[in-house]
Amino acid sequence: MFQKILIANRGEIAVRIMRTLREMGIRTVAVYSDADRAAAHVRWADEAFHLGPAPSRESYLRIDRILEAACAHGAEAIHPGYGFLSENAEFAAACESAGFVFIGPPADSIRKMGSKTAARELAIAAGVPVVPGMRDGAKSPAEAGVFARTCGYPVLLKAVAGGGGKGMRRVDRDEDLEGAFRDASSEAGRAFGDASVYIEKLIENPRHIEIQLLGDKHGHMIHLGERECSIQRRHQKILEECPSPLLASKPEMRQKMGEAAIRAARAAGYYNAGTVEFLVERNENFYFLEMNTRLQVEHPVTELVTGLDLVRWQVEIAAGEKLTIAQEDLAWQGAAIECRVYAEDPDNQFFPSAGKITGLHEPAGPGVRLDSGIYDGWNVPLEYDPMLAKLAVWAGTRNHAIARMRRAIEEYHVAGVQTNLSLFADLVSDEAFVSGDLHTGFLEEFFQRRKAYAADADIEAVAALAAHAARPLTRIENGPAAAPASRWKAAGRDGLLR
Amino acid sequence: MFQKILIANRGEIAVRIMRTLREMGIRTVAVYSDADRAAAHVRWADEAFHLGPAPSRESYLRIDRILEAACAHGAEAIHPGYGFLSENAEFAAACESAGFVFIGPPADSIRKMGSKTAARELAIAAGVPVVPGMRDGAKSPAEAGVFARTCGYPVLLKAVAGGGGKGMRRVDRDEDLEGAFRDASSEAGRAFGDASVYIEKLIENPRHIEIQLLGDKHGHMIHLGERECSIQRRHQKILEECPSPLLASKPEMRQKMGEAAIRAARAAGYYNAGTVEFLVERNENFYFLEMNTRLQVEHPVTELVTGLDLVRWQVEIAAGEKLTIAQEDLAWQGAAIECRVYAEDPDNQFFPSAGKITGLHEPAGPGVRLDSGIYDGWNVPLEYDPMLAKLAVWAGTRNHAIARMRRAIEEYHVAGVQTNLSLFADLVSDEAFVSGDLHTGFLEEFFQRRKAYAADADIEAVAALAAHAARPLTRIENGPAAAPASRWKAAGRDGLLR
Amino acid sequence: MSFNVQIDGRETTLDVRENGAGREFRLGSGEWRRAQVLEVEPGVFSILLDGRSYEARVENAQDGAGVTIGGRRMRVELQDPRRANRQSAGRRTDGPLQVAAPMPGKIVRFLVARGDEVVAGQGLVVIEAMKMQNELKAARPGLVAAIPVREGETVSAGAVLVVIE
Amino acid sequence: MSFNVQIDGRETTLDVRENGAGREFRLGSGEWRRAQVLEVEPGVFSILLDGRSYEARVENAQDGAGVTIGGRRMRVELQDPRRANRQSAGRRTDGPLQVAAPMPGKIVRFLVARGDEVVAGQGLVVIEAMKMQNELKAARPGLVAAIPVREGETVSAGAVLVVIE
Repeated sequence: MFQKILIANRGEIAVRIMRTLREMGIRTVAVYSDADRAAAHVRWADEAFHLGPAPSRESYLRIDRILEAACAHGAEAIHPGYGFLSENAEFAAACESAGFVFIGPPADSIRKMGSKTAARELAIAAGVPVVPGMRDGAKSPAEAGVFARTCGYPVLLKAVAGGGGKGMRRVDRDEDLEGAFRDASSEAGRAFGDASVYIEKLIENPRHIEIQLLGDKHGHMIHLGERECSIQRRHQKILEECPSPLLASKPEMRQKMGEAAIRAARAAGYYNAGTVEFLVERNENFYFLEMNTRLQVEHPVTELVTGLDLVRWQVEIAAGEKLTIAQEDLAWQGAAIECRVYAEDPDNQFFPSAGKITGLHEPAGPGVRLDSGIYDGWNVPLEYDPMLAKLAVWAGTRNHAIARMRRAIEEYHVAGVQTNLSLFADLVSDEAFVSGDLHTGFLEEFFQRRKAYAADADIEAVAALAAHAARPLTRIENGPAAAPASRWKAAGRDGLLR
Repeated sequence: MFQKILIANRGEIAVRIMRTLREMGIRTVAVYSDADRAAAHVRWADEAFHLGPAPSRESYLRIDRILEAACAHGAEAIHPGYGFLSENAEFAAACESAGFVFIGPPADSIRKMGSKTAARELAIAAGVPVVPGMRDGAKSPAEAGVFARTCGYPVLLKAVAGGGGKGMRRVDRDEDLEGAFRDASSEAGRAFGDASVYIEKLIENPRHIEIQLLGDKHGHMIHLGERECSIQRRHQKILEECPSPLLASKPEMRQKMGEAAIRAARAAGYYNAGTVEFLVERNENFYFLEMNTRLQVEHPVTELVTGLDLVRWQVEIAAGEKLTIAQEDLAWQGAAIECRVYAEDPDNQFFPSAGKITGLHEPAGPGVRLDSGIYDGWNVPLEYDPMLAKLAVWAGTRNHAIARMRRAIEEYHVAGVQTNLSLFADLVSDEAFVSGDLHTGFLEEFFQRRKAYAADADIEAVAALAAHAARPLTRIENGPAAAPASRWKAAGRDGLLR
Repeated sequence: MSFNVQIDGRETTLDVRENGAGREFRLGSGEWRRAQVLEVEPGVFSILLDGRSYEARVENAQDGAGVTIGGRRMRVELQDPRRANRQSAGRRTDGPLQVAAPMPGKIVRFLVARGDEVVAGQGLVVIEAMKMQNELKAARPGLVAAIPVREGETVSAGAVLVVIE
Repeated sequence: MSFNVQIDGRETTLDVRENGAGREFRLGSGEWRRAQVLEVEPGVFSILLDGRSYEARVENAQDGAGVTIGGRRMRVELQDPRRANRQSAGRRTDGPLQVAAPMPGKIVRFLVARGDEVVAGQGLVVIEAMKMQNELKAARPGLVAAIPVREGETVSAGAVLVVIE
């Protein structure tokens, strides 16, 4: 087993990886930018290496500096975390050719899965369903019409050269197809200089469900079940759960998706931890979306429900150990939910909110797991992802887990920066969320009906009292600059002594 | 189900109970003494009632005031926690006759199990093994000899009227019995005015293993397996685990002990949660010690391994619900360990250490559960038990759980009061502890061989640097009273900008 | 003492008075009531009101306090009515509207040009901060009078990006 | 600057000096080395030394600092040698030994009486605090010269309970 591992990442995921490495008796090397000298992952590492200035491309994205750090500290392996260089095939290859074990899949698998179109071809070849669509552009509205009638409306017209919604049209009926085709084609032509348009089945309000895989270098691969990630804002997951409310009662569907995911991964020569994402229709058809060739942000919900430590297995597998779990050994116990706590202002279009953490109260107690990268007094830097922590809970049932999450959110408080905790408080109290009928458009609908989390009639009186109590005493002109004190504080203590 | 429950307790257990009640949607009523107005359990309760002055007998032990509180707040049930009134049969009876549901066993069961001798008789009648001993005094050394030879040496002579070690003699050989009998008898006569001496088998270095029970009011009772509680200081448990390293590989012994515990509890007409404690010999014979008719401090390790929320079940059962778990539904997954974090000074004979918490960093991350009753800024009062928090971990195996506990202890820091965390750091690194060969004398032996938890050669240099950096700058005479600052702080930042 | 209070935009008054035994308060035209307020941590208040226990966390922001109670966050403005009159006179809502960067970031692109007519809610500029692109919108309709910064520029919090007249 | 240092009772010296590029230190007769020390939270220092990262938490107590690094707690005394000489003259270890209450509590019982000879490690008095009974022991042998308090009495921290000569 390795003696020392470098973690080419920062924030909560660097801390989370370190925790397992420390438990394995492996020394940890942190890397940091100028903005992160005082960061939690540097404080808690055994060793630390300064990469460069704050911007990622001058620090966390510099392959040369990271290899230099691994060399200087005598690390034997490198864990990339998620984000940054984690899905960079060149980095994985550079690690290996410099003599460091890359804790992840082979560079070639990353490459194969890194291109969306290549991954799609690979999935098709492996017999994994993909969203039905034409491989190439349609030569005419008539050819598009044949395909649309075959796969069924609604369909989506897309520019072959496209991106950013240009040349994209939703078509619900056969009679609208021709006009839409001409519009899309001419728009695509203007935008990309290529008027080719192809057609894809439109999946309406799908669920986003993904399968966690674990495979060793000796050819053994298992799936650890699914995660439901349908709660998304701007295509960004913010709440994930295991099991999916849809699959919890459908073991045969889980098995089918698990087997499909394994087929796709095997086709790419995959090993280590990875995730295959699917879109799932209401009729329970599922379609390969992409593969994430790394540890996912939301891996804790799988850990809570399976009892496995994914990071430990990543390291064991990277070290060449055998994955000693058979598919039939796996059991999914209870239910887990994770909320991604971001520094962003829910009252201001969820704008990122950097700054100094001036107060922090973290939830704890039964069934609560917090993976955090912040501390009281830490300055959340501007340069990186605004995720502060992941709050996960486990309970025997999904309903109990939801209640536990609500309780944990109530306990959680971050002062100094705004967070999206109040959004989660309202979300987990939402009836439709509790019913488990989720889809990727869920959050947008939720914002329309969102109700502030219930409170009693006196809450406004209490808020006014607190604001009043927090006012600093009026300073006496020219007097000593006393620390602000509260009148009520004394009053409260008087009350206490009565 | 109840709408509102009063928690007749304080500290971490009051907070822990509140967490479950909040998850159940039940309003919580805290009670508090003068010393606890700012305590965590008051801050986090939905409602609060002031009981009286700080001493327990004027506050937390006042049955009348607690019933008054329940009445004033319209609580329907009362949870006693552990300690204080939790094993007071009179309190249980008073709750019920005042119309409040007591969340615990019937008063009569508490009474029956409250007397050690009565509980022993009850266990014998139920066919549960007790430490072999004579029921009455031996009339002569000869009679004592007959018994001693039957049960086997070593034996213990004890004064029938005794206590505090007076009139107690260990006898290892038949030839020593007569002399020891006369000595013990005359000492007992002088000490208690009653020279009667009886004889009991001496259990050498037993394990302390207890069985958790859960039974409903409809006659269904199950055991939730065991907890190993052999790590004790002054007969006080400080570290507990589930499963017991002894029983982990002996399901038939667990079943036997579980069945014996159920028999004893049934004999007392027991329902709700309760624990039967056993002494276990090296030859795996086990003997009934006593029954704790309440929630135990160490219940989290059982929760972690079974996935059940014991407090939730206590409330369900008290509300008359059926316990819907069959014995065969239970599964014990992985391993859990709990450390009781006390405010006490390990450098000063573990003397209690009260005062203000001036800094707090709590462990978190995978597999860590913290049940705490303190916060940064809280004044740990003198009047109550010095337990600050319970740190529990879960992992797939005992070895992983031990490594995780070590990691969690490293993350945990309490400033302002001394704690026993450093003792636990050394203990979980002890080879004999890791081997799992535990007994109630373990800790005393450990203190003899205790080695400070390993650190590298530079740790002293770092400690000296930190102490140097923490020195306030020398003040300029008559200058402004500046806040203490550190020279190194600036130096560190310079270094950062280089 | 009497205060004008705005709680999440709703206006009311808070009166606070001494009483032989302690402090009393009244919200709006309600009853006089007693509460016990204790600052248990800096900015954290444990409040007992009619036997109920609340924990309120107060953060002072530019425009009043943010108060969080049980996961619910409220914006509370509290003003001595005498000062309030003076201040509100200075807080006018007509005149040019300056759209400022809410935090430091990089200007990705402008969605409008000088001289454009904009409607309320229309996107004006995209700013990137903390790896996320965020669109600033027009709070009210008007004419884009000035764009003092350029695309690609890094701006600090409060920098004026667009002026609407 | 040079300091006398005691770390868990072991004596050594700490030298600290400025160098063009930063700060250097030397422990005992070792090499001069560079370290980066940053106070990340009040009393919490992140220290980088030869590429290794340490987190040291410092609490000031009466007799030096308690420094905790990775769960290991050390007692560190740091003294300017000039002042140290003056102080150690006043810190004598012979003369009467006053056994004081380490914290407020109630005297449960005395295990010795005035005039008793005691040996080092012998129990002197049992004091109850925080629901636990604790025995105070003699640090060295001697004669019990005085017992200034009575059984059942509540004493505050620092109260002298037994004097040994």
